[in-house]
Amino acid sequence: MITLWHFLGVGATLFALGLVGFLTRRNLITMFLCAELMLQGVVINLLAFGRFHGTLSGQAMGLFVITVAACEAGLAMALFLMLYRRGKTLDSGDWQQVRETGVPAATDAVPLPLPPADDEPKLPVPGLRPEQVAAPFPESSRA
Amino acid sequence: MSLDINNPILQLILATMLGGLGVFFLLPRPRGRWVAGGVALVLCGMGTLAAFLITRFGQPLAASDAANIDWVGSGLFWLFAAGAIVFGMVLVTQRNPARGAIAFAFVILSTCGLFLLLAAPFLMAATIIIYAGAIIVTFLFVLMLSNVRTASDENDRSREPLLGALAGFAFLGLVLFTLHSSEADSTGPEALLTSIERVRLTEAVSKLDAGEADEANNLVNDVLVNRVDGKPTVAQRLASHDADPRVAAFLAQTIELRKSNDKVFNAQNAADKSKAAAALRPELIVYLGNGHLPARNVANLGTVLYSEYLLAVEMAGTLLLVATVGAVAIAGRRNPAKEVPA
Amino acid sequence: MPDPLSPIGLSLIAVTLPLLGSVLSALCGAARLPRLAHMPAVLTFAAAGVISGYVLFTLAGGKDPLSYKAELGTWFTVGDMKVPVAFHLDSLSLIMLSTVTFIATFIAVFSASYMKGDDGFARYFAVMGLFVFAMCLLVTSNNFFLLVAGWEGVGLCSYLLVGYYYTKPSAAAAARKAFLVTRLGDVGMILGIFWLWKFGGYHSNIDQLVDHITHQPPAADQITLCCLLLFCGAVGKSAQLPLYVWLPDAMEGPTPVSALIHAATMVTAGVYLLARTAPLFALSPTAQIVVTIVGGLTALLAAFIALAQYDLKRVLAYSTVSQLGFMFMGLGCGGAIAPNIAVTAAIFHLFTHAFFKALLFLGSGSVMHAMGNVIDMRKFGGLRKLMPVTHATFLIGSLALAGFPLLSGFWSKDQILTALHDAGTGRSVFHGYYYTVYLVACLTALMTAFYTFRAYFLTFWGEERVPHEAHGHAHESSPAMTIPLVILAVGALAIGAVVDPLTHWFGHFLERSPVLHHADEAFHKTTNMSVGHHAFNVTVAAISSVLSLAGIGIAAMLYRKGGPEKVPTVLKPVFALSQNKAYVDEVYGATVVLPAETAASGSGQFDGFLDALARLISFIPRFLGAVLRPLQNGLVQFYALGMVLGLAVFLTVVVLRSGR
Amino acid sequence: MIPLTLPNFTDHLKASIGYVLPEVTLVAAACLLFLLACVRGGRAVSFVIALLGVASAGTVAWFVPEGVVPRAGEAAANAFNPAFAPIDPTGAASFIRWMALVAAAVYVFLGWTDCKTAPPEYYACWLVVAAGLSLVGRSNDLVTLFLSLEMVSIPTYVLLYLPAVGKTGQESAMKYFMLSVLSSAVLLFGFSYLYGITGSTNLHAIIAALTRTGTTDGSQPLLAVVGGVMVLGGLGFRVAAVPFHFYAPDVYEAGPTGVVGQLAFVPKVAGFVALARLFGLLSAHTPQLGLPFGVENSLLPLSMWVIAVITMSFGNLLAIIQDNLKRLMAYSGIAHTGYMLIGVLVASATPGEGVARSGMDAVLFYLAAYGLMTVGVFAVISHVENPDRPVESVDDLAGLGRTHPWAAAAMAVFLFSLIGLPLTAGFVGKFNLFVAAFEVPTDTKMRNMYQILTVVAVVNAAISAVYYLRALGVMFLRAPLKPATPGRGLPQLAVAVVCALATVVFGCWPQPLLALTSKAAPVPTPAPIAYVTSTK
Repeated sequence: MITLWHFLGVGATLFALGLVGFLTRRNLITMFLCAELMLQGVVINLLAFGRFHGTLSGQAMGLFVITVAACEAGLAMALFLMLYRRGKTLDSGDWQQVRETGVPAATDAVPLPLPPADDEPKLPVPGLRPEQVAAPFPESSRA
Repeated sequence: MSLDINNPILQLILATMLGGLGVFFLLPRPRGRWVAGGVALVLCGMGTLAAFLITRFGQPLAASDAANIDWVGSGLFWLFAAGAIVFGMVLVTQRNPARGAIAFAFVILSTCGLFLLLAAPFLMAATIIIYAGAIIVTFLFVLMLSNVRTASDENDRSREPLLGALAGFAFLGLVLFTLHSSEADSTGPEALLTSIERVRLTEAVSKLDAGEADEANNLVNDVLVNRVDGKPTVAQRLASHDADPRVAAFLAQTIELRKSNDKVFNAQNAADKSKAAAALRPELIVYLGNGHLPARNVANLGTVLYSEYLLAVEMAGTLLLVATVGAVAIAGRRNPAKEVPA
Repeated sequence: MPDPLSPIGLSLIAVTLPLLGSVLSALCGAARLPRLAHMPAVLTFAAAGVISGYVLFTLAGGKDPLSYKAELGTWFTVGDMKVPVAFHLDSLSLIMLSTVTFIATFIAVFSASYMKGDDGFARYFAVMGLFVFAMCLLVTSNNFFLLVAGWEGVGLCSYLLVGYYYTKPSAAAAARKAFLVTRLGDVGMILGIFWLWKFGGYHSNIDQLVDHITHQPPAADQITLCCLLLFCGAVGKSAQLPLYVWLPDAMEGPTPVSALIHAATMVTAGVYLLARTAPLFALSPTAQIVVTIVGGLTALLAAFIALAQYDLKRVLAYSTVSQLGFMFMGLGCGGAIAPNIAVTAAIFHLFTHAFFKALLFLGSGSVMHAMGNVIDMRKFGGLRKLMPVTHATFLIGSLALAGFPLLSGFWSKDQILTALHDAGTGRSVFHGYYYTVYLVACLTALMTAFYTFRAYFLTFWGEERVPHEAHGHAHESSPAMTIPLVILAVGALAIGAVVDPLTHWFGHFLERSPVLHHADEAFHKTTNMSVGHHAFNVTVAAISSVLSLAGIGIAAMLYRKGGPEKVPTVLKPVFALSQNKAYVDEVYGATVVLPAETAASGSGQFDGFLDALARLISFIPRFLGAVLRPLQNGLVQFYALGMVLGLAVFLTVVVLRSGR
Repeated sequence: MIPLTLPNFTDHLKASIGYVLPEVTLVAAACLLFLLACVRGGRAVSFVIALLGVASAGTVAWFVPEGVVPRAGEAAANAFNPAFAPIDPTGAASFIRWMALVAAAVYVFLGWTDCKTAPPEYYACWLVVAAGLSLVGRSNDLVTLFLSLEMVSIPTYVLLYLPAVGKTGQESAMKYFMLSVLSSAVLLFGFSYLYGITGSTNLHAIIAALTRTGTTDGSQPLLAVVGGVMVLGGLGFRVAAVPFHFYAPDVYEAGPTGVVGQLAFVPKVAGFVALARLFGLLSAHTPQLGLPFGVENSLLPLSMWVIAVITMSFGNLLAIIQDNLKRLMAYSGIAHTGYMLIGVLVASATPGEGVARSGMDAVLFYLAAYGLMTVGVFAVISHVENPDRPVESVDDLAGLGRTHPWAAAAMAVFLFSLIGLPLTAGFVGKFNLFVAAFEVPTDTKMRNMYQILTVVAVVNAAISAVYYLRALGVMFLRAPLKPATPGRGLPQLAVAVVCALATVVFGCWPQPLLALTSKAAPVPTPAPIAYVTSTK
């Protein structure tokens, strides 16, 4: 009725995917979500083993893992918010001020592609008189 | 090693390499991102992984014989597993973090499906509730903070895509290899009841429900006392399963119960027999553990949590308190840039 | 707890007194009475000296084995090993104790005057007290813990005292160099002690350990390894090749410090250690011959380097290195003749050397004091009229160091030479090596006489010249400085003759130590040779006298006139002399002076090479560190990658190795 | 387990609550402080409440007996056998508890300047950390162990952030948080396999099962080995072992001094103790069972050997080239982790066969000694530094001997102890470790690798003198760079002086501490005891 190994395979795959994401993605929030993905892999493992042994310890432990993940998520939100307030960025690579002296800061060699040409109509900046458009009515006619 | 496509080791290596390469191509970067190829590679990798799992471990929800294959269960497993992995891939490789967060929500839904298959409905619900809350909050943050339409460093670049993919998929390969060889040399974990025994006991329950109490009892005896296809009986395994005395004590109790129930059944006394038949049902439920899932799951989990893991519950409560107050203390600070002029 | 009036009780009091002095001196400094800071130190050193002298004299007679032990309770227990606070008083430690306290007393008196008015007066005496305490602890302890505590303690005090003039960058650098180079040797010693414990049944008391090992000796190569590791420590502390590089630099400290620590006491700790573990060394003739050869090479090399120095203190420093080499040569003879003779010779030389080397250093300190801290011999000369007492005492010290017949240094050096000669002509498998070392020792003796008197003549003879830094106080030092000089000079003059060759008291006294007895037994068991007795060898004595006189004579010929103009080229006086006896002198110049000069400069080069090597060795860790540095590049994801890759590597190895 | 008859809930409670009363007290004090935070508690009030909390926890720990714990085997059929309770008060549990309580008191003082921004929250978090540390020492269940480890790290995230208002401070908090989350996940993955292979979350049951489930050649099943390596990796982060050490230098450098002083010590203790408990090196019950990851049946000790060698060498090599004092202390801490791993390795040698030391006792002693010296160093830094005179590079210590004689004297003691000079606690600790490694017989599978390890360690200890000595020289042998400012915060000075005294006292008279550690980690008895009578 149950084959443990399939679930373990899925759990390991999720864990490894999370690992890859954590190592490569630079957005702090994405990194954190990837860490949560790893925890999901762990929970699948726990439940599969629990089901296999017919005991509830696995489920209980999974529940605690989720609890701790929630704690970490809460703190992560607060922390990232403050980091964003300070640095106006969520790039983990922007936080490399503390490092060995004499080691150059890591920079990105390849420039980012230019933003695609914007076809959407631009609204005039509020509070300023649009220049091209001639005023249909004289000043005095406004209330 | 011959290049036999059915060789699980080959499949394993192939799956890992294809997946790793696919993710490598898919990872966002300013130049050289090859989406179509990456997707194709990843899909191939997933297919090979599935092939590996089937070659090595058979159908996920196989029954004792081929006729009894639980197609629905199998299908659901493949569905949810593929969903979890695909959306996990999307989370990892998606440039837009908002979409990534949505993908993560789908990962959660898929894993919750797997949780259901694993007879953990409470965890399924809890996960959805907790993560849905967390995800929505995250989602809001993402929308609020990174509403950038232009390309940005954090979303359109990857840190060391090659090495990262290599490390992660090397890890995956090793774990899969471990699973592969663990199953082979049968040093894997030893379950109280094998899957076949579970099937037989479930049959016994249905027989009992159909009023065939004697047959049910014989079936239980077959499984628990006499023999199951040459493998040691539960009673024999019990003697070796002495790692955890709680398990041992519990099993000893059930064996006692079995003996007394069986005695009553053999007494040919109608009144006693009905009593014994009434007792057989809870006994079976005991054997099957979570045989009555999901109905009893929550109750049993509650029992476990509030007996064995009571202290852990308290500790988790403390952690939640600290995290909450700490998050408020961290985020409640007024504009840190103002505090230090630097 | 021993009876305070028993010999060991008194000795322990003598050991603790300097600590008391140190604390009181520090308190004097803290209480803003720094001028009085020397009083506690001098008084406690003197008291300790008197007490240990008293113990020495009460025990001097008699023939019984001399060994008192005391345990002041258990210090701690680690596993099977119980470590008591154990002390051991035998003839060896008693002689060391007396020498240390006696010399320290006079050096403290001298320093009180020498260091007067210095900012760190109280600090100086506090550290000095601590040093004397550590040294006494080192020589009286009966377990390796206390011994190592004392050993590191003296190293620490040496660090603090060499770096005393910390405003001078060279002094701070020298202090660090001294500490680190000696610690390099200590690494070997600590490992050696560990190995000894392993073989010695984890006894922490040295005597029990030695007993255990001598009765159940491990394989020969293992005991050789142990001995050589112990010798590493001695090489570091006693400034032997190749770790001697710290000692000449350590002359950056105040001169009395050089006299006390880097001539008379601390640097002999290595000799003491080898003497204390003589029974172990007796089990391994191989280790012994290594000791002798290292000693011989060091003695020769240091003597060569000393030939070409112009810094008076550096000449003395290299001569110290050379004389320590002599002591190790003597110790190493224990592999071929009875260890008892070898150890006696070495310790006897240590004893007399303490007197005349302290005397020479203090004399040079007196000169330095008068010359306004100038120590370059080219800048002054002809001081014999100006500083008569210093001159006279320095002369006595030089004669003793040169091995002038019948002075202290002569007797002790003769014992070592005799031991080497006997070993070289004996039945030992290594006798060829020993004989070679004997020849080296003779050459070194000649050179010692030469460079000592070169320094002497350059300083005190020729026309009177005083550097302008002297600021007119170029005169004889105060009595507080000269009286210690006189007393030490008396010692340098006569103590050698008094204690051994005439009375044989020293040898007999030392023989009563159970250590030597055990060593003789072990020697007999290992080499199957009979245990001989020391005999005065007239031939050896005559040769050494001739060499000493020849060295003095050559130095007199070359440098009698002193003076700067003759010094830069050694050949000039040769040229001047050759005017009437041209042929002879040219031959002389070509055969003696030139090779000597070349060898001296060659040795100088080698010295520089060793220094560079030391710098290279110290550079390697920094280089490796700099190579590893980019790993910490501040990127959190790079860190995570490092962690995961590391984990993956471990996982790969473990999984693939475990999964068949 | 699905019990046949519902157990009496209070039985479970009774089985464990008595063993955690002091921790409950600490958490209660923390809750009080959290409440205080609502009404804007001041620094002094929070300080006093925190101190009172620690004191009452100490009182409870001192006066409330832990109860008599039946030895394994006495109560086999008893479902509440303490060996199978989530809390195991035997072994090193009370030693760790007292260590945690003393550390709690010390850090309350040490945090005096760091807690300014939010004193009640700061102290409350700190008390929870202390409770977590204490619980790590007595957790006997994967779940409890995991949660107590998190009780150490989650409040630490808050602590790191609270006082740090600068950009670099935020950066260090972020780095620690992210890497800690990663290492938690790795640890949990290992836990899930350990649970899976044995079917129980109970540590005792896990170790018992693992020591029995070996295949024919005596090696562990691969799943368990993978679990073990993952656990090693996850805990390697806490103890800052290479290659899991990366966070340490950056976090130490930019984090608030008082918190860093805590970070240098508490996670190390937690990590080592958790490792020892998981690998069956440190429980009164487990030594009789054998070792799941011992020398004879797995490659884990070999991995640890490699990690130990790399860790100590890496730490020392990078410390030599450091100018930043706190960074230097981070690398020094890494090197010391390498030394301590020696003890863990010794413990993983087959117990009883000529091993005179359990090895873990040496680790515990070293942890205590290391705690004294490293906390002391950070106390001195915290005392001396102020906004006008930050202590960043080693050169900032110049002239400390004259401007702050007491702090400098204490610092000198710590540096001597870190070098390992005799008559300091550091010497006894190193000695203890090295001798323990030397005593291991050479006929195990590792042959004489323990001895080689000792040689490497001794050479490393000699190298380490270079950088400690430099700091020492700068303090006493150089003129001050900046005019002297009075030391800030007397509490830190008090901590420094007390730690210095303790360093010297335990160096000269280590016997009491040695007795405690050898009681906490006794030499394993070789004879296995049948602890479960099979049910007839």
